[in-house]
Parts: sequence; structure tokens; C-alpha cells
Amino acid sequence: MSEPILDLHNLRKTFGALTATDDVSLTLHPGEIHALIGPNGAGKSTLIKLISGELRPDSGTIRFEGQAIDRLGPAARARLGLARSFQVSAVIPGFTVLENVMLAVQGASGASFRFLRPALRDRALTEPAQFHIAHVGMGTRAHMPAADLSHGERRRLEIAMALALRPRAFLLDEPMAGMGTEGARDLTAILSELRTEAPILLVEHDMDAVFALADRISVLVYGRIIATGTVAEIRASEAVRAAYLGDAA
Amino acid sequence: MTREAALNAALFVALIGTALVAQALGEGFIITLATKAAIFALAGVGLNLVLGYGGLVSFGHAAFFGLGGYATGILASHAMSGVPVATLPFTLNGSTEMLAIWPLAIAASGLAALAIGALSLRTSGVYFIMVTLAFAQMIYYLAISWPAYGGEDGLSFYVRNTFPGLNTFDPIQFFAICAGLLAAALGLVAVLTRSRFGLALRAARQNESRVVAVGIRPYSIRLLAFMLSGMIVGLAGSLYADLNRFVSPAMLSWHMSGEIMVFVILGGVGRLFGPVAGALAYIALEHLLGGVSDYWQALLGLLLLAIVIYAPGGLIGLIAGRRHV
Amino acid sequence: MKAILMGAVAALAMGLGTASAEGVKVGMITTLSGGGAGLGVDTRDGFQLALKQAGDAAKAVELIIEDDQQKPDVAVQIADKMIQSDKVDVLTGIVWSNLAMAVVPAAVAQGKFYLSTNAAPSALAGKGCNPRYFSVSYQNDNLHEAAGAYAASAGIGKVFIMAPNYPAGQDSLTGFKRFYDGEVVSEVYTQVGQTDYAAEIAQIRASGADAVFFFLPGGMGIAFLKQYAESGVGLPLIGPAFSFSQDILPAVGDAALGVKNTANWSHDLDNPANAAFVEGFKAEYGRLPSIYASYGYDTANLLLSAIAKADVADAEAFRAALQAADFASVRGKFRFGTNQHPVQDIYVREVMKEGDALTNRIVGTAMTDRADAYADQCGM
Amino acid sequence: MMLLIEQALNGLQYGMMLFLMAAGLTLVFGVMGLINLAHGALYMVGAFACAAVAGATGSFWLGLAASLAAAAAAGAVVELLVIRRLYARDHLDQVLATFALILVFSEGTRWLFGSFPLYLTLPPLLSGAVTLPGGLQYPLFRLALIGLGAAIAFGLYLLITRTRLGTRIRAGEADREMVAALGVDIARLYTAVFALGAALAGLAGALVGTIQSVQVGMGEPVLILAFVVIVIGGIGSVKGALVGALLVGMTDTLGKAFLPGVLARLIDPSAANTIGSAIASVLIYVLMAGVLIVRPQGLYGERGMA
Repeated sequence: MSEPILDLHNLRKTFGALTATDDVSLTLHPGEIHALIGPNGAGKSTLIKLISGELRPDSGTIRFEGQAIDRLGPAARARLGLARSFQVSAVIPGFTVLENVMLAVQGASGASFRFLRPALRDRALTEPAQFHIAHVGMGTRAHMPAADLSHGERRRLEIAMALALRPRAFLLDEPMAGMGTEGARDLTAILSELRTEAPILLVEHDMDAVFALADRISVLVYGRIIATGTVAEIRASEAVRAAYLGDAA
Repeated sequence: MTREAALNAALFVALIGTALVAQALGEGFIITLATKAAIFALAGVGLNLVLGYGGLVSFGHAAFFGLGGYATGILASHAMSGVPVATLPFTLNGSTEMLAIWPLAIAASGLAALAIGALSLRTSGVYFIMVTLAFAQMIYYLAISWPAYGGEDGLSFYVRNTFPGLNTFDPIQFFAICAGLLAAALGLVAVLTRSRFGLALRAARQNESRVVAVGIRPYSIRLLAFMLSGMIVGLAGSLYADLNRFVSPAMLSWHMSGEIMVFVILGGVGRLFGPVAGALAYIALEHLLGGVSDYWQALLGLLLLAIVIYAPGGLIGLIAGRRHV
Repeated sequence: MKAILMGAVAALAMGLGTASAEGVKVGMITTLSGGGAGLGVDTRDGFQLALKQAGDAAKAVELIIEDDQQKPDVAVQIADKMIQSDKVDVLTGIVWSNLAMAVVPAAVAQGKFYLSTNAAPSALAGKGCNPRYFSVSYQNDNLHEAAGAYAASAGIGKVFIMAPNYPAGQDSLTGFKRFYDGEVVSEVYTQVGQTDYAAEIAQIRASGADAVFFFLPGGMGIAFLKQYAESGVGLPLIGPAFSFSQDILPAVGDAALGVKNTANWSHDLDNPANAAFVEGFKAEYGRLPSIYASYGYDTANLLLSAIAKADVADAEAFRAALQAADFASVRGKFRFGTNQHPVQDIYVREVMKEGDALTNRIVGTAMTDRADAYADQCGM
Repeated sequence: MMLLIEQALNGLQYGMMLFLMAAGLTLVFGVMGLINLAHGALYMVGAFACAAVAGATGSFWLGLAASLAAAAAAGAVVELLVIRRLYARDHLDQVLATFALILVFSEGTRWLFGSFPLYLTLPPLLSGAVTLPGGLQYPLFRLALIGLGAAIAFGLYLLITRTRLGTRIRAGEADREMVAALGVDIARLYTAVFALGAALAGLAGALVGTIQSVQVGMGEPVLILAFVVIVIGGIGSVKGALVGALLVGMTDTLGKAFLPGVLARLIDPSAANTIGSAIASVLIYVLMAGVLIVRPQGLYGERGMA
């Protein structure tokens, strides 16, 4: 196997008496979709926050493309190409689609301290932004405020923003949440395209999507990874059944 | 031209027109009122940068208003006494030249804003409000109890500072200076908020974690905005000092912070001309209601309540409709 | 009918007697709201009482009154308005030194007369004196100097002195020390507007002083006195009249009984002008006048005396008329020194009970014909 | 030594009064997420109610009861008419609306009572000084204030940990939607908490007004100090409010009492006096800045709130 893009090693995070992340090790390799599943409260969100840098682990290390990133803040990690999308839809509601994606382009460029030229006339921002918007099929919506988009459109906007960050890896936190069947099908198609850009660590409840997309699946229960394997291996795992269905193991 | 743009133009024309008509009628005091409105609007424009566009509720901008004023008063009083303000690390002589005073007033308030901002921006939400308020109070108490520049009594400098080619003691000419600076500040804020910097600042107001996720640190963006805001408000303070030929700790008090905030909110938060509308309305209300009742501030309070509850977009929002910022 | 005719004749005579056919516009800027409103209200009432008692002689005066809210910037703006818009000839009424410093220099520079009813900072008595500026009340240091002189003459060996940390407070302690020859065991500056004096009272208790001199105007003094009375310290108190003037004595209550304070006026001063003033004030407003009311009253009478002699448009003549101080002061004798501040006697008063009401009674004279420490520096 | 003890008692008494103010402020923020600038106005209402009733009846105790009742009633009315429209708004609207309330309350009070300060007389039971063990004389009323403050702090502790209202308050701090989902009448809970905070502020106003003076605007300096207290203690934490209040009370009192003296040993005494008292007056803000550098969420604050 190739060198992992993202390598979590023995991460641990506690909140008082609660151990939210318990000795988690996990890798993400080029070209793959690695899904992270687990019942509610298993610590998926905490783990994503540890990776994105919003939380700091009590112990353990995170390497990204071979480099330890434990000391970097979330903004710095994003600039390295660790792109995140959110559990709760996260766009700038008052901005148009174009402005949202421009913001991402600007973030990736690392040049926010420019004061004179109007951003909307800055071709270094607008051209890549238009490109990514077209890429997710939102070309006709470019000047619509994000707040007025449908749920599915907003998801696509997020993908466009993630693409604009020129990511080396995606962290996708329940991208299907709240979508209808059709929306979920559309997005599944988009995600399988996205993997050609960069590998994806996918946290998702929609099992159909997970089983359709994932190369590997890790199951998180009470902060621990109880199983990692291919779709078939996970389907067959007794431990996973026990955790999800409450069968006596 | 959109409805809001037309309204903005009308507001500026109203401000200038009031002063010109007053000049024609020989009503010197109305010009003074218009000058005061222009200065308050300038302070509001400065605050609006962080409050409206940055979403940072600073309750301590009186600190920068007062520092700009004190810088002016101190320089002018030293110029009169002939004693240098400082001899270390370099000799700083007093001055009565506005063109020499403004950069120093702006620098003083900008430095203070940098220091206060650097600490306050570590917090957010309601902490930020209270911390900015507390820092302003700290400067207020220092000004009161530091005897060198008049303490509680304030500092008088009797003669308005000078501007090349103009007679600043003529109300209309001083008004022209203030209105000119207001226009310049409006232009500056318009350019800033549309730039890359402005894009990031406005985005951070609406969704901070999203901005972080695209790799931009809101802290640096906000700190710079806070500093620029403090500098504009400091310039307004300098002009206000010249308007009254007098500075006192009252310029630093939390009521002043509240009033600057009222100019912004009365007019419309995050609207370029909101502070102009707010300051004009405030001065007009003060002048008109003040004549009706000694308790005019109670009426002002009720009016503000009505605006907050029923018209959160402020006066401009009422007329020009809602808008996405 | 006859009365009206008489009045008209008198008015006509007045009109002929003075060159001032146009009348004199007077702008009064004083504090009518906020914690210091009591002082401004008495100043205004005293001034208006004098105009009322003057009858037709006062018809030449058009009085405009505005509230400065005890805020210097508001005072400056009112002054601008009165000068630019109302075109007044004379300004008066400011209670507080910081407001006076903000208004007076600019007003006299624009050719207006200013008659001070109370505040008289040292900056306007010495180098900053001005031909158009008159203080009718005193120079700020006067009552404190008198307190120092009294403490020295009463043989008080060690004294604890205290004032707010602002220029008038610093002037106060300097003024006290100017005439006090004993030992100052401790000199304490409190915060302006401070309302809790527990820490200072603890220091007084520990200081070993024989007496306490304090200058805490307005609400500060009331709070201090009430807390001091509860503390069980019990050292004698000395202060200028401000903390014992009639407007606040009821608030202080019995805590003030027996306190010695210095003043250039008291309601029991025995002269006809004072009797007319005190009786008139009680009849008009239903309360005893305070020292501020007496200053307002004297200022109005001084102004009327000058109007009767000269036209305000003739600045030199009007100034000379003011300098003559040809009016019956409630203080008895009254004249101006070279810097146009009063030369006057300053008394020691004691707080006592008159029936149920607390008031002051004169028990001695602290200084006679006192001018002020800054007159020499004035170049007039 | 005696001086130090007396000053420490003074700091303690000051801190207790600040706690009464800060407790309401921090509760209202913790439970409703509301920043209330008008809290100082309720302090003033309590003081005026006490002065008016004590003046009319001659009984200080009736006045004290009136201060509690009037402030609680004013709090409830304000909550019903204005404040409850603000819970869903951002802090900016809350700041402006409650700033407007200050103007209305101040001018309204001025209209009712005039511009002159009012004064209260101590009840004979509590006036005068007592001699403490060790021979220190100390005003009885201030001693009573310390005791009362401690009792109220303990009472609040019991209220929050032992009663149903307390359970709801804690639940409301943890998760607002959850409390509503559990069927608690959230509107009534909010009104009750606001009135409770108002009553505490009103009581503090009456007590402090008794030793100082009762006047329009008296609540504003105290309000800002209460802000400093809860920023230091951690917004939303009653325990933090107590610790913060005592810290601020002690720092302020001891700083003012001893800093000029300490400074006088280092520099010219007359300059030390003025400079010392200037520095002493900003000491609590320095304390606050120090706490914020180390813990931006305050001593007992939740990390997420900062």
C-alpha cells in the first residue's frame, strides 16, 4: 500500500469522565474513500474536530502527508489542503454562490490582506471560482444568495468550496444528512467523482451511500474503533452487529 | 441606481445642504450642529467597520474617540505653552496644525486599538462586549485621575487648530473639513469592505468556523479591522476636540461608546451610510426633542426600543428595505 | 392704574437713565439635571429672585437659561449656541470649574462678558485673567485657605486632609496648607464621584490626627459624612461650606451637627440686603437659600447695577461699571480686587439645629479682606 | 495590622455588594443568554423604592421589603414587555435595547423623584459602631452587609442545587431547547429568573443607597464593575460571580488603601499620592486583563462560551 495521506496514531481525548476518543489509529490512503460509521454519540464528531484542529488531543499524533500537524491551528491545516465540510450546512448565508467559492479560493491563495481592488473584479478569485461552480453544475446559480439555495444545492456549493481549496484530502461530515433519496443519489455520483481529486474520509449515516462508495470502513463505538475493513468484512463482522443491533457478542 | 444608493446620495446632500442653507440664513449654530453630525457620523462609520461588517460588538470605542481628542488637546496645549510633549526617544513638539495633529491622533488611537483588540479578540460574544467596555473604562479612569492634563476638569485649548488655506474659526469652513473627511472615510470603508480583506471580514461575521475551514484566520482579519476602526474613530475624536476646543474624560465615558453605537444602529448596521443617517437623526432629535421636554432622553430611549424591536434594519432598512450584507 | 402709570414712568426714567435701550441679553448655563442639579437650581433661583425684586429695573434683562447636564462638552455647545444664535451679551451661571474652563476663555475671546456665580479656577485668576471675566463668588482656593487659617488659629496640631483627585481637589489641599502651620499627617486623594469612603475612614482612624479637613463637593460629601458618623471615629471635622450648604444639610442629617465650615456668606449675616434676600427666597420658593443661591442673587444685582450705569455695547464703560460693584451685597461689604475677584471676609460657621431644621450659624471670622493668591500674576 | 484588618473587612463588604449585583447578571446570561445593561437601572429602582417607602412610613425595614418587591416587579414587567422579544436576537440588539431601557428608567426616575439625591437613615438597630475582638471598631451596618451577602450566597447555592426552580435553571443553562422540550414552561421560568436577578440588584441598591446616597445614574458605575466581576468569574457561573466579586472588592479596596503608600517609598511622595491613586483606580481592569490572558473564559466559565 502507498504512504497514507492522513495518519492518526493513538489519539485520545477526554471530557471530564467521558472518553470521547479512545486510542484511535486510522489511515487514509490516496484514491480511497474511507468511511467512518458508528451509532450516535460514538465520538465521530469529536474525531473529525481533532483532525481539523478545532480540538487538541490529550495524547497521540496526527500526520498529514508525512508531516506532523499537531501544532497547527484549523486555518493552517485547511491551507495545507485538509478540506472540511460540515455536519450542519456551512456556507456563508448572506453571500452569493460566487462569493462563497471566491472566499475558498482566497483562503487557498493565502492572500487575504489586500485592500483596494474589489474582490468581485479580482480575476484571480473569480475565474477559479466560476470554474468550480460549473464543475458542480451550479453555473446558473452563481449570483443567487446561498441562503436561498435548496438543501441539495447548498451541499453542492460546499463541494465546490472544498474543491476550491485544492484539497489533498477531504473530511466530509455527513454530507447526505437531510437529503432526499434523489439528492443523495446525485451527491453519491459527485462524491465518486471527488475521489479522483483527493481521498475522502467520510462520516455518514446513510448506509446505502457508505456501502456504495467506501473502499474501507471503520466502526467507532464509545470512542474506540472496533473494526476496520472492506464493505464485505464489515457486513460480516460480529462485533459490528453487536454494537449496532445490541446482540450478545 | 438602487434605492439605497439614491437614499445615500440624498443623505449626504441633506447634510451639506443644511449647512449651506444655514450659512445663507446666517444661522451659525445650525452649521455647528451639522458639523457635529458630520463628526459623529465619521465616528459611526469607523465603528460600523467592526460592528456592521465584522459583527464585533465593541462597547469601548469611546476610548479611541477620546484618545484622538486628547492627542489633539495635548498637542495644541503644548504648542501654546512651547514645552515639547516628549523629549525621549525623540523630541515631539506641540502643534496647532491639523495636518500634523491628525496623523498623531490617528496613530495614538490606532495603537490603543491594536493593544485592546489583541486582547479582546481572544474572546467573543458577550465577553467581547464587556471586555471592550472594561478597557475603555480603564482609560477613562486613567484620564480622570492623571492630573497632568486636567484630569476630571478636562483640557481647554481656546483656539481651534489651523488648516492651510482655510479659516477654521469660520463655522462653514470647519464644516467643510469635517464633511470632506467624512466623505473620504465613507469611500475608504466602501473600498475596504469590497476587497478581499472585506470579503473575509464579512464572511467571519456570518460563519466564523467556515472561514477557518477555508484556511483564513479570522483573528488577524478582525484585529486589523479593529485597528482601522479605532483610527477612524480617533480622527473623529480629533475633530470633535477641535469643534469644542476642549477635551474631557466625558469623551471617553461609556455613554459616549453607547452613543456612537446608537448612531450606527439607528441608521442601519452594516450599511455604508447607516451612521450618516443615524447621526443626522440623533442630532435632529436631540435638538427638537430637547426643546419639547427636559426628559427628552426618555423619548429617545423609547424610540430606540421601537427601532430595535420593530425595525432592526434601522432607518435605512425602513426606507430601502432589507438587504443581504 | 396708578401703579401701572408709576411703573411706566419708572421704566421710562430707566430707559433715559441708561444708554441701553436695547436691553441686555444674558445667557445662563447651569446644571439643572443630574447629581449636581441642586447647585444649579439654587443659582438660577437666586438670580431670578434678584431680577424679580428689582421689578422694572430688570426689564432690560432678557434671561435665557440652559441646562449643561454637568457635562463640559454640552456646556461648550450651549455657549456656542448662545453666542452664535441667541447673540447674548453676558454669560453666567456655571457651577463647576471644569465647565468654566471649557467655556469662559472662548467666550471672553469672542467679546462676551462672563460673571461667575461659583466656579473660579486659579487659571482664570492669575495669568489667565481677563478684563471681561468677573468672579462674584470667590477664588476657588479662598474657603480652603480660610479653613487652614481657622485650623491654625484653633490650635489643631495634627490634621488629616482629603480631597478628590482632580484639579480643584488639588487646589483645595494646596489652599488649606497655604495658611495651616501644624503637621499634615496624611494627605489623601479620593476618586471623583466616589461614594464609599470606608477605606479612607480606616486610614483616618489609623492616622493619629487631631482633626480632619476634607473637600468633597455634592453627593461625595454627604456619603462621607454619613459613613463617618457610623464609623465611631469621632475626630472633629473641618471643611469648606460646600459640604454643609443648605441644599444638602437635610440629607446629611445629624451627622453634620457641630462641624466647623468656612464660608463667605451665611443666612444669619446681619445686613438689610441679606435679610431681604433670605426672606424673599423663603417666601418665593418655600425653603432656606443655600450659598449658591446667594451667589446667584449677588451676581444678578451686580449686573443690574452695571446696566443702570452703562451700555453693554460700550465694553470699557460696562467693565468699569461692573468693577465699581455698586450694589448691596448679601455679604455686607463687597469689592473687586485687581484681577476682578472679590476681596472679602470669610467666616467660620458651625452646623446647628434651628428648631427641627439643620442650618449654619456664624461663630467667627477666619480671614478679613482676603483677596487671593493669584492676583499678583494677573497682568491687569 | 489593625488597619489591614479593617481594610480587608471593607473589601469583603464591597465584594458582597458587588456579588448581589453580579449574581443576577450572570444568572440572566447563563439561563437566557441575554446581556442586560439595564441591570443597573433595577439597582436604582430598588434604592428609590426603599428611600420612598422608608421616607413615607419611617420604617427602614418596610423600605427594604419595598426595594425587593419594586425591583422584582420592574424586572418582571420589563421582561414581559421588552426583554423576551430579545432572547432570539443577537447581542447587538440586546445591548441597544437595554441601553435604551437605561435612558427610559433614568429619565423616568428623574421625572418622578426629581434631580436631587435622596438619603436614607440607618435603622437604630444597625447604626453605630461595634468593637470587634482585638479592639477594632467597625460600623455595625457594614458588618451586617457582609453577613447578609454571605447568607444570600448560601441561599442561592441551596436554591440552585436543592429546589425544582434550581434544577430548571441548571437545565436551562445546559440546553435551552431541551428544557422547553421537557415541558417546562420556559416563558415563566425566564420571567422568574429575571425577576429574581432584579430583586437581588434592587436589594443591593437599597443597602448601598443606605450608606451612600440614592440618585439617578447610581447604577451605572456598579453595573460596569459587575461586568468586570462576571468576566473574571466566568459568565453564567454564580460561583464565579462570588469569587470574582470578592477578588474585585479586595483588589480595589486594598489597592486604593495601600498602593500610594507603597509607591511613596519608591518615588517622590506627593507625586506618589496622585499617581498611586490613578493606578489604584485601574487595578481591577488590570486584574481582569490578566485573567483573560490566562483564561479567556473566566475563572469558572465554560470553555465554549468564550
